[in-house]
Amino acid sequence: MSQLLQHLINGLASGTIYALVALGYTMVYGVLKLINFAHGDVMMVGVYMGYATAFALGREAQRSLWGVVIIFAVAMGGCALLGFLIERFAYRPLREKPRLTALITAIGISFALSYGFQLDIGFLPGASPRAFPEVIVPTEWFIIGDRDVVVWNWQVISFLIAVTLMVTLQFLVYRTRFGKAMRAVSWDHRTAALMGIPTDRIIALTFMLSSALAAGAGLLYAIKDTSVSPLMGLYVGLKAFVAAVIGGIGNVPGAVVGALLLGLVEEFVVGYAASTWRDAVAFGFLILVLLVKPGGLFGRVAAEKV
Amino acid sequence: MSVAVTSQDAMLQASGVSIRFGGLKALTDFNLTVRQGDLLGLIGPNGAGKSTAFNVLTGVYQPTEGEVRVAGQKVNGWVPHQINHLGLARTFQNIRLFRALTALDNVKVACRAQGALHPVKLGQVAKVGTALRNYRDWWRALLLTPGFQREEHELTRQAEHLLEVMGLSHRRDEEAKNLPYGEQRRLEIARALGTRPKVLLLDEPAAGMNTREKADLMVLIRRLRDEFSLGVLVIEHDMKLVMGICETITVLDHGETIARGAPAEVRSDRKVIEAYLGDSYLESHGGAA
Amino acid sequence: MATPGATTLPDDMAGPIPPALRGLLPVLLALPVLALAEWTLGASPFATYLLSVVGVNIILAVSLNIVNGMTGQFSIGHAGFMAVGAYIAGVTSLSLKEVALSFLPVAASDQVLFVVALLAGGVCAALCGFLVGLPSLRLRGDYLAIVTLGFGEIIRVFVQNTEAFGRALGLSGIPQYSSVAMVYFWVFLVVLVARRIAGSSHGRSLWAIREDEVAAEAMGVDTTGYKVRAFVISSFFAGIAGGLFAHFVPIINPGSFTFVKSMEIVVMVVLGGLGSTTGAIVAAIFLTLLPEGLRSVFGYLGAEGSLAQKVDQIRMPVYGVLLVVLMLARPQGLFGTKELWDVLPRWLPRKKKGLS
Amino acid sequence: MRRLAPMLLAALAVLAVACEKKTQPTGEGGGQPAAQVPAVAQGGGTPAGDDVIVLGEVGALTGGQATFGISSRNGIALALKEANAAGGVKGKKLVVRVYDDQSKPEEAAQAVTRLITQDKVVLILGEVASSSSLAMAEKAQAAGVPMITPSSTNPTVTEKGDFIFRVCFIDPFQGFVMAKFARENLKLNKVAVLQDNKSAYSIGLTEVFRQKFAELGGKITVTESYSQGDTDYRAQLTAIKKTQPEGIYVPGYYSEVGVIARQARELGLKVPLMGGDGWDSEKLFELGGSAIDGSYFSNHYSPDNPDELVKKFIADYKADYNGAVPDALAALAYDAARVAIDALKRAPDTSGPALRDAIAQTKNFPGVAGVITLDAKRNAVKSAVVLKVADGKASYVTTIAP
Repeated sequence: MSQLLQHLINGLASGTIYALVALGYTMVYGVLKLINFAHGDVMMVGVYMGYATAFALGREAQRSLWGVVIIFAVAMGGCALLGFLIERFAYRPLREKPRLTALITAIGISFALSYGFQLDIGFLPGASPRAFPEVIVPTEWFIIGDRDVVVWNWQVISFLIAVTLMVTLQFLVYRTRFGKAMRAVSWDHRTAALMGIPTDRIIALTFMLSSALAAGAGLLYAIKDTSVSPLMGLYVGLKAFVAAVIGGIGNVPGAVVGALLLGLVEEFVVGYAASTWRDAVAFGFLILVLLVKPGGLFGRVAAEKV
Repeated sequence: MSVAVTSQDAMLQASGVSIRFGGLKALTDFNLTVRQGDLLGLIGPNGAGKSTAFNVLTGVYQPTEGEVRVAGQKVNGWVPHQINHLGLARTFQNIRLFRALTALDNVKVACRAQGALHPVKLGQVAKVGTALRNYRDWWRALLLTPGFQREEHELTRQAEHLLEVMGLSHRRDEEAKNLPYGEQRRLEIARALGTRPKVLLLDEPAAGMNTREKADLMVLIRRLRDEFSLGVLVIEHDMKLVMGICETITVLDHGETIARGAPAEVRSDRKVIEAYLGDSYLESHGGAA
Repeated sequence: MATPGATTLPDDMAGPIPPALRGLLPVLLALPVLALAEWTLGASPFATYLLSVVGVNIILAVSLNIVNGMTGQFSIGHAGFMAVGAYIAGVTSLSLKEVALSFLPVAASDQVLFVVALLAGGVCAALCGFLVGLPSLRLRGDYLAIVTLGFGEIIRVFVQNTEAFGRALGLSGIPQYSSVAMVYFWVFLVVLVARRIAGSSHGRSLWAIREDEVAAEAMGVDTTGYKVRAFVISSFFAGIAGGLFAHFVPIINPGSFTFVKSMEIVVMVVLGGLGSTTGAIVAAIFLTLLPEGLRSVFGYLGAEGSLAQKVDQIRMPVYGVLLVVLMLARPQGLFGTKELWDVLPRWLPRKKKGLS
Repeated sequence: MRRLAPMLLAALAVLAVACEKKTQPTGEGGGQPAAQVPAVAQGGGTPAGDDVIVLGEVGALTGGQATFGISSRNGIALALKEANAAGGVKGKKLVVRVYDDQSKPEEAAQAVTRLITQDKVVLILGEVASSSSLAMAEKAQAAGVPMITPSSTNPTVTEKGDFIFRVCFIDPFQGFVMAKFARENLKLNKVAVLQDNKSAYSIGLTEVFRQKFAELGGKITVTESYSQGDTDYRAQLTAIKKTQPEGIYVPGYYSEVGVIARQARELGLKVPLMGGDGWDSEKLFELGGSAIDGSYFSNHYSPDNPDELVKKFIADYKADYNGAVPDALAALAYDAARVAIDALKRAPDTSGPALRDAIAQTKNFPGVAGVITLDAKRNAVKSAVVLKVADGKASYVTTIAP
């Protein structure tokens, strides 16, 4: 029983982080119908930004509340800028071109970032994983039985931060002018432009938002698993992407549900079945979902107007 | 291209067809019969369900109730290409040509699907057999057998003939997307004819044409009906065109059939006038009725 | 840089070659050329290896182009089919290692067994292609893409957990039967198949699906059937490519068939121009030689010194940046949907304009 | 459209020519290429230039195993630098040509072929991953160029032929060492295993450990797996915790083990972890923090070793690489390069067979990672030491002989 509870906590913890990354995929897909393959790598860059900031702050400062806020702000801000640059120079010139073209530039950027960060030249960190500083001093908050189940403060804090970010996003997308514009662009960006919506700006903002979100997610991920490496973007990105598709890509609540489901499925496969088959089961689950619901759990297959 | 059916047989028959999207009833108790040599019109204000009717007849949508028969065969649950093989071809309201293909290839695609030596076995059984035979057909193409080359030659000839009929011979090697609007419309009809239909469904063929072109089109449609022994069903907004060529007109409004009959009867039908005048028709078309 | 000559399909029956011969003529012409190539290259292991890699990549790109370019579907799991082919062919060859056909000389017998192994790999990959193609009954666009990706990853995990496939270490000791001639024979075949499909009514149906699925269906094209068949043919050749790969790379390992490999193939297809067979070939050659070329360039810049040690690391990021630059410079790919001869300068004899 | 495509083609042609040029041995100015008949031990011919001897190295400088490849590269570079400072070999400077294999065996095979035929290297060093080494060994053996792998532990690597050597011990030995230590020194009865399913090294150690530990009367409670590159092992650890083991064998690499240790402690698993030489790195302490304290691993050498050689190596390495402490992979690569240099000195010439024979005669060679004697199977015979981790460093516990 306690084991089950522990698995549940673990699964939810990874699920919430997948969710934050998945949201980025889903938002960009929503407005551009582009699978932003570089998203995971943007996340990785964000984590390294946070890592560098934490070191610049020093051991004491990084553990204070303000330290954490500064780390998140720098990483999220930096990534927003990176997202903006990527969109401006790698995607925007190709907007009216076939969709696959932008996908290839996305892959190019993904390669450049993930391989670039493996270099040990100049400021680049090198291939080896680094320990991410404990910016939240670990404390056990709840203990059940003889340490059968342990919940740590940072788990709760991460969860709260993740939920806060998601709720904010939900509010942004469904309750603000920006969100309305974003959804209009998502529906049909040419028509939206005709209606006077500054499409370019909305798309750029969406990119910045999703990149910032990725940085936040990446930091929580690094805090959770205490390490950062140049390839983390690839691994986490792929899983998050799968989560977004399970939920129905382009659908905000779908991404969250898909991510939580994926986190739990992975956790329970490892915990109760064979850990060697985890990835196969994750993808098998995805295919199963798509076969039953071709548009993902919450997505709708838009009936094509004939 | 003679068709071995008497003009008495219904080539296309819809009986009691209804379709619902969620709670919305897009089409209610729709009945229609098209025979060889018929030239029928389907009209109605915007959103009346005309295109929906077309989509149900051609298998894009499945009817919620009622049945559709093509050449006597019940086709509920069939997919569009199977229905097409029974002899039902269509054009689209918003032209859907294969844009990057040449005019000739557009028509050849359609010719081929019918000219296949092993037409797809209709019905849901015997799938494996057809699958295997279809692969055999690929081998002929890969090995470039003489038979295959002959067949290819024959397809080209057919397609060229159709282009000629539609007056598009000079556009043979032009990419479809580069054709002027009116010619794209005609190419779509040529393509539909390539499938050797017994019934041709035209979805607003005159949309976007000027008066002169429309007049030509009227002549053309009649000629095609006679030359290819077709039954033709036309959806049209332009009352003049419909009244000019169609023998029987069906009027839809809100998915329901509100009138049916000869042009003159329909024109004076109260319900029809109400539907058109009471709707946005006048506003959007400046009283073209 | 011999781009294997694509066969042309004259539009009418008239021509110097009798119709009955046209089917096999290119094959008959190709064989002596390949034999000659093999004879010249036999002495250079590096050229042999590099050309084999290039050849395998051409097969992969051209075959993926049938699905992604011609049919307009979006498969990003091609490495999975390649893995199936590689492992099945590898295991077949390993188990037949001691077998020899008594009525043939040993070398010839080995080559026969090699072809058997290749076909086994190809057929298994084709079966997988059929299974993956089936969901296309229901899925479209990006959703189909993700299913193919998932399939590729599942194959990888499966191999990693199977003792017979050597698990993480990989399968080694596969007899190295492959040769440049064999690789390019298959390159030739896949190009021939791709071109002949493109020039046939099947090809037109695939193009039609790509252009407008709804209209194609309405014009009597069995879209589902064609999509599945495109998948089957494409994955068959991916399997063959994998089989060839397994017979000149000393060890095959799950790490060689990740989704990064799939992406590399997609990149070749898109860079070449979706739907252009010659484009896929040129892009495959270019992208395979690019890293090796960068190696040469960096080598000339200074093979000694401390930076030189790091020089090889820079290749991959540079590759990524180049991809972006190339796509920005030519978004429609090298040739768009056209073929090499459509974009060559005018003084070269031009093919009759038409769908290619 | 008509302009750019030909231009790209031209660029392509230039690139091709660039590759082509290299097919001619630089030393002979484009003359008749030396016959490179495979399988005949003609050797690599004269190396480029008169005053240098070119060695080849293939390593994972990018991709999943880049961190190991880069360590190895650094170790080799250091050895060469020292040798050159001491006057080189036979009056010639040593140069190493390093190629990246992106952590893929097919790239390793390609790179090694290039080294042999284009760069005419006399000897090859590499790789870490056994799959890549196997691919290279096949090519090196066929070309008759000796190859020394610093750290590929799979037994099959050196079985590829008489030109293939290694300076580390093999998987079965390390698995045996830890099983013996766990059972006899730590007196553990129930041990769980957490292996890296993506690494042949980890799988190899796991198999032997499980077998030996059971033979010695212990019980393996459960074997769980992760994949290199994972960062969340809580699911596996939770499942392991359920079986209440007295120790966990984690034969992986430090890049993952450090994090595994943290998460094990976080979940309340306080039992000692055990591992192999893949643990040996400064990074282990950085990644694992205090969580890794109280764990044991088998290794080639102990850093407390008062040996001057080891001290000097560590100091030099730190000086060259921004204060980084060398890991086992760097140490082994350093040793491999020094064994190679030693053989180059002893061999009458730099032909393949001469070098092969010289390497095969390596005996009691003082490496930083233990004294190296190559046996008839071209494997290093070395004792293993078991180290205990405490307070951010590993200290000597015991030595276990083969």
